[in-house]
Amino acid sequence: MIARRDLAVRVAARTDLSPTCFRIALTTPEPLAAVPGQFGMVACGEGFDPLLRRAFSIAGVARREGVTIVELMVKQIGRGSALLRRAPLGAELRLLAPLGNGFTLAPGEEGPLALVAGGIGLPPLLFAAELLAAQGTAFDLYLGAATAAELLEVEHCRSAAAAAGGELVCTTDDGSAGEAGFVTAALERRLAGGRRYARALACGPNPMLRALARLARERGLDAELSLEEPMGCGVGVCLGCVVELADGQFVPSCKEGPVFPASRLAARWSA
Amino acid sequence: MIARRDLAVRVAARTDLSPTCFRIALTTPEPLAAVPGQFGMVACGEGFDPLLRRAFSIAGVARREGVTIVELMVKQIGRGSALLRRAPLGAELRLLAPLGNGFTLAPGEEGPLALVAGGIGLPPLLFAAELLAAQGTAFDLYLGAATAAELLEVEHCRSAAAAAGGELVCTTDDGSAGEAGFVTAALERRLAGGRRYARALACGPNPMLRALARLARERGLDAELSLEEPMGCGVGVCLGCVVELADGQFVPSCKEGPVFPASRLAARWSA
Amino acid sequence: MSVRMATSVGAVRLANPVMAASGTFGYGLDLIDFCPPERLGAVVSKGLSPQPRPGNPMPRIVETAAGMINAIGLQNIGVEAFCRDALPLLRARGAVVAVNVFGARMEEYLEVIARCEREAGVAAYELNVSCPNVTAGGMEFGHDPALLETLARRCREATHRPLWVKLSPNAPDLVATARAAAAGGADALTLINTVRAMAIDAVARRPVLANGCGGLSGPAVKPIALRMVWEVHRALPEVPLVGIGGVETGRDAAEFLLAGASAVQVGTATFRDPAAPLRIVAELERFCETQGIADVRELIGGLQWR
Amino acid sequence: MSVRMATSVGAVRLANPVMAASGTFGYGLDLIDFCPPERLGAVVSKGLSPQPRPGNPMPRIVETAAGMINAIGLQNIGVEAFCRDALPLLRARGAVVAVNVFGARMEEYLEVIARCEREAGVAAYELNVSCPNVTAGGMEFGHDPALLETLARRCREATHRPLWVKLSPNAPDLVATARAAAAGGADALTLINTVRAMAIDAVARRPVLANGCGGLSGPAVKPIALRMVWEVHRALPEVPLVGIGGVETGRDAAEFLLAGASAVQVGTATFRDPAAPLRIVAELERFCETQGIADVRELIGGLQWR
Ligand SMILES: Cc1cc2nc3c(=O)[nH]c(=O)nc-3n(C[C@H](O)[C@H](O)[C@H](O)COP(=O)(O)OP(=O)(O)OC[C@H]3O[C@@H](n4cnc5c(N)ncnc54)[C@H](O)[C@@H]3O)c2cc1C
Ligand SMILES: Cc1cc2nc3c(=O)[nH]c(=O)nc-3n(C[C@H](O)[C@H](O)[C@H](O)COP(=O)(O)OP(=O)(O)OC[C@H]3O[C@@H](n4cnc5c(N)ncnc54)[C@H](O)[C@@H]3O)c2cc1C
Ligand SMILES: Cc1cc2nc3c(=O)[nH]c(=O)nc-3n(C[C@H](O)[C@H](O)[C@H](O)COP(=O)(O)O)c2cc1C
Ligand SMILES: Cc1cc2nc3c(=O)[nH]c(=O)nc-3n(C[C@H](O)[C@H](O)[C@H](O)COP(=O)(O)O)c2cc1C
Ligand code: FES
Ligand code: FES
Repeated sequence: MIARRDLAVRVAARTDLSPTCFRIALTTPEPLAAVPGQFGMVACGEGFDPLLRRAFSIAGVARREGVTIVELMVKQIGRGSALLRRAPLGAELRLLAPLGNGFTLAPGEEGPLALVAGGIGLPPLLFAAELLAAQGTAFDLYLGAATAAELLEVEHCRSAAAAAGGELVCTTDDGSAGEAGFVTAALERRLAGGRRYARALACGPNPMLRALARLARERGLDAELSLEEPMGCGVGVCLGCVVELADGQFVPSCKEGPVFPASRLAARWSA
Repeated sequence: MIARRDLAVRVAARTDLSPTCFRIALTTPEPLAAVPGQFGMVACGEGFDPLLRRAFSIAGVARREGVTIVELMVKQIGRGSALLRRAPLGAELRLLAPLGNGFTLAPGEEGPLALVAGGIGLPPLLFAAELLAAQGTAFDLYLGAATAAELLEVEHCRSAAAAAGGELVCTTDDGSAGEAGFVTAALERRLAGGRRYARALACGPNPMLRALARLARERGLDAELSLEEPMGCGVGVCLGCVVELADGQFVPSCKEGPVFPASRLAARWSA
Repeated sequence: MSVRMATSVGAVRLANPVMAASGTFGYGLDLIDFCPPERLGAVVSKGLSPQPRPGNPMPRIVETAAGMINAIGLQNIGVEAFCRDALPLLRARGAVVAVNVFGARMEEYLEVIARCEREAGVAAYELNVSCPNVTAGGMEFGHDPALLETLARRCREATHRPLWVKLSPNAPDLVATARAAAAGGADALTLINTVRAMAIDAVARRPVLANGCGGLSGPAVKPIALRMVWEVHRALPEVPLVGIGGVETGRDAAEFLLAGASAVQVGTATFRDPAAPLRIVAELERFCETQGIADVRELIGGLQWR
Repeated sequence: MSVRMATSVGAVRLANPVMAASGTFGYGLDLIDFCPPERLGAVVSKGLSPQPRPGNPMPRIVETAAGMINAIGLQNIGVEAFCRDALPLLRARGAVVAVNVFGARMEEYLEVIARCEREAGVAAYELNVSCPNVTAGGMEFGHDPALLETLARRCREATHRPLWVKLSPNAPDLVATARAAAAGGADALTLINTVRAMAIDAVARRPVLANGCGGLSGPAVKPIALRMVWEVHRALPEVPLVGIGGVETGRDAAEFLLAGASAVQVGTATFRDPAAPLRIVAELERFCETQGIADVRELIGGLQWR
């Protein structure tokens, strides 16, 4: 296990990705290693407003010239994410990372895998796509959003998929770009058309994950879902983020997850 | 009365004045007029931390090319002042101003006046000094601090006093600059030496104001004191900032003050 | 879409559900430039006693995390000065005025009411029964249901005007207190007053407030206030409630309405933003608009739960 | 200057006055990398029941202004698993462990204690008597002094170990409850548990928490907690108290000590900063140093007032 740390990080760069989402790079001299699916708890500001840290998936981590660069992709929802959007470059934040378990990415695996991202569910899958491309595992990347303007990092996604010899499939709910409809429907069409995957990795809003879990059950497809439950601590001590498993247990998703095999989840996830 | 407004202002400049104090310029397109002694309530940050605004004396106000520039001098004490010290240039704050009554500065008055400032009590007196110099009223400026490094804006004070044909008297508690001892003692020495003033205007920590009130009573000197009571609203509705008057009344210092004739205050102020 | 913002608290008709609370809006005229009182649902006066009161020694207020503690000690100009100096102006502007009534003894409540009965332009009395200065063996009125019922009944007999009782969150049994106030004849209940609290200066080793303890208000108490409004609404669904405690935004106001309040009051928020009550009216209207709510009263008690 | 940081809560000796609170530090081992339990005054286990409990449905937590509301519903692994998996490791590290005991019925408290009596390394029991799931006609143990006295007495008879009772801030009469716990044989009182509170999602028109209500914790409640500690300390100066509620800094800890607590617990702060309890030890030590306090116990009950 990679030791988690509470790191003092600095805001080093920020780029808008869509009307609501942006990418933010945090730097620290400390070393940090993470696998796709792992996340960090970010103290978005000082003081008590907001009180709690916010969970963000790690979208990438690199070390260059003695500096670790952690990339996040953030959707502006409320106060915490707004503070991140406004923090001046150079501002110091705290990042507790890496947390959670991450997707299964077996080195040398052939694939192909289906990477399925809904909206701001992209960061762990983009991180995964880059690693898979590097380790030579084939995959297709399914990228869904409500509307064209909210399709994130399309070029970045396309080149990662291309590097792995796979396809980037974009969908929008309103049909303004790519295939019209839900991203899971696009996957379903390809499965129905005969495309086979060794495994699906997915992150996105709960309804999307449910649809995927259902699809996986129906098609006998192995799927790993990265869940987003409200988190208090991120380290397993508040029990605010529990997920019900098929065996009836409630486990903290920050510790036993956020990635769960769809088959391990309680039946209602794929009902 | 100058109409108070709740202005959206921007941080336009900031300069350190001492290890603990800084000057901050806030700008707004809205017109604003204020007299020395009046103050503003500043929302030092967004959100609920801190919850309440902070009171700061107006150290100067000017209008240039359609922009109003409000100058404050701030001592870093706690969270609110720390936020002001860190706010990026261009950050938007809110300033409710002008509030309170201000010193009596009769145009055409001959003087001389004694302006007595203790520590971060300087801003309203520096503002007054500039107006007095401009209107041709003579004054001496007494500037006290704990130690040399905390004597604020010495050159600025010196030139304002000089322009009015007066003296700048600096004192430090530790004797590291100017006359050693309290600023009120320096005034007392000059009064004992025969110097006469039409009035004293003072702002500073409560013990200094008490000493001055006592001195004023003993010497039959008119004195106006700008008091600093903890303020909740700054506009007279919380009754958190009351001051006891000689007639036993408790009046909100944000509204009836912050400047009070020493003779109007309850006896314990000059006891 | 235009939203119907009018509501009523029992027989008191309000142009909108947002009032300025007692003790945070002076005598209704202090913030005319930011919040014309006639544009609010109502304004509630600072607590009035028969005679002027000087209040507590300083310091009286201290900020805490997302809140503040006050121990003003009910400093007020007295009912006479209010009726003479403030009420006529409020009346002339057409403001809906509730008089917050405070007495150290039961008779004092009656005195304040009797004085106001001689004036037009009082829409309701709001009894402040959670004062620290007390009668009846050290028990605050607001903490003893039997005593409170008697107080409400005696006030009820003294006026035909609507009578609100403002409940203390520190009462041993909130619902019993609410029930007693209603049984005594209260037309509506306001809740909550401040929560007893303390701040300590660790360096001075003393309480920050000269009074030792005080009352906590502001956003910090909103979750407690919401719970209490909901609890009383569930127990006494027929009694109109006025919700208060940490209302800072239109959305906060909507939450209180959903929990069962017919209107809200805005207190501490006014210290942060002198236009807060008026801003909250606008925000609430906007919230209704975006939610497709044509009449703000649809929100009242609309919480879908149990 | 070196500060003596050791204190004691009755017979329980602590290396320093800062404990990790129940429900916010897992079973004492989850945050070993940030807060080695043996370096704290003590660690308090998550509330343990005789059998594992699944807890409440989701969502269970919601953030509020400077606070949070939780309705975890006492999910826990059960006393057996705790004694088997966690306690031996804590014991091996030399941590001082208080077991937070929870039961839906009186017998369940006794069961948890009986199971722990077979183990070494339990320094104290802390009875959690403000659970939402109830016995005795809907009244929480913590709200009924007579019931609480009985519970304390029966637990007292079941063990020679120090017995702490954790008081609920929602009790009708805090001091009566404290007195009852002491009369029943409690060696010390911990206060406060969370304050009943509610958050509403105005768009969904539903409570945010699946459970409807929950318990408020964090800095928002600190002024209430301080007041309660002081109130109980004044009424029962001889009873050792453990202060809790919104402790975020060493200075907060000092405030609770001044109000009469012999030690403090750190809860919600641990969610913001997993090293909070240990950081607070250091900050408290530093505070004593700068104040020229040679022994942290000088602070206990040192408030200069009345
Ligand atoms: C393991 C994990 C990984 C995550 N990774 C990312 C990521 O990479 N990028 C990212 O942008 N977000 C991510 N999130 C979600 C992120 O933590 C929340 O969006 C964030 O906490 C919002 O904080 P805020 O202060 O901006 O909004 P808040 O003020 O907390 O919320 C504002 C409003 O939005 C609602 N809300 C809160 N969270 C969500 C949500 N997730 N979806 C919809 N509504 C919500 C709240 O109920 C509230 O009404 C992740 C969450 C988890 C648990
Ligand atoms: C009318 C008026 C005019 C003022 N003008 C100025 C000015 O021009 N420049 C300026 O720097 N300040 C001025 N002040 C004081 C200023 O309002 C406070 O210092 C400020 O509120 C501190 O806020 P904070 O958030 O930084 O500190 P807080 O977090 O509020 O306070 C930190 C600590 O300092 C203590 N404290 C708070 N205020 C003071 C104080 N005044 N003196 C000593 N200790 C205090 C608090 O009790 C607390 O323990 C004025 C005050 C008033 C009432
Ligand atoms: C400074 C101050 C003075 C108050 N004075 C009164 C009062 O005179 N009468 C009264 O019933 N309530 C009084 N209150 C209580 C408020 O009306 C309100 O119940 C409480 O502050 C909670 O609401 P808030 O969080 O919006 O402030 C006062 C509150 C504050 C902060
Ligand atoms: C998520 C959570 C779980 C809790 N679980 C327990 C518990 O099992 N037993 C208990 O006695 N108190 C429990 N508490 C209450 C805390 O121990 C503490 O009394 C309360 O949170 C106030 O302290 P704080 O403000 O430092 O968090 C819990 C609190 C939280 C926030
Ligand atoms: S977020 Fe606290 S246990 Fe998972
Ligand atoms: S600060 Fe509120 S009355 Fe003066």
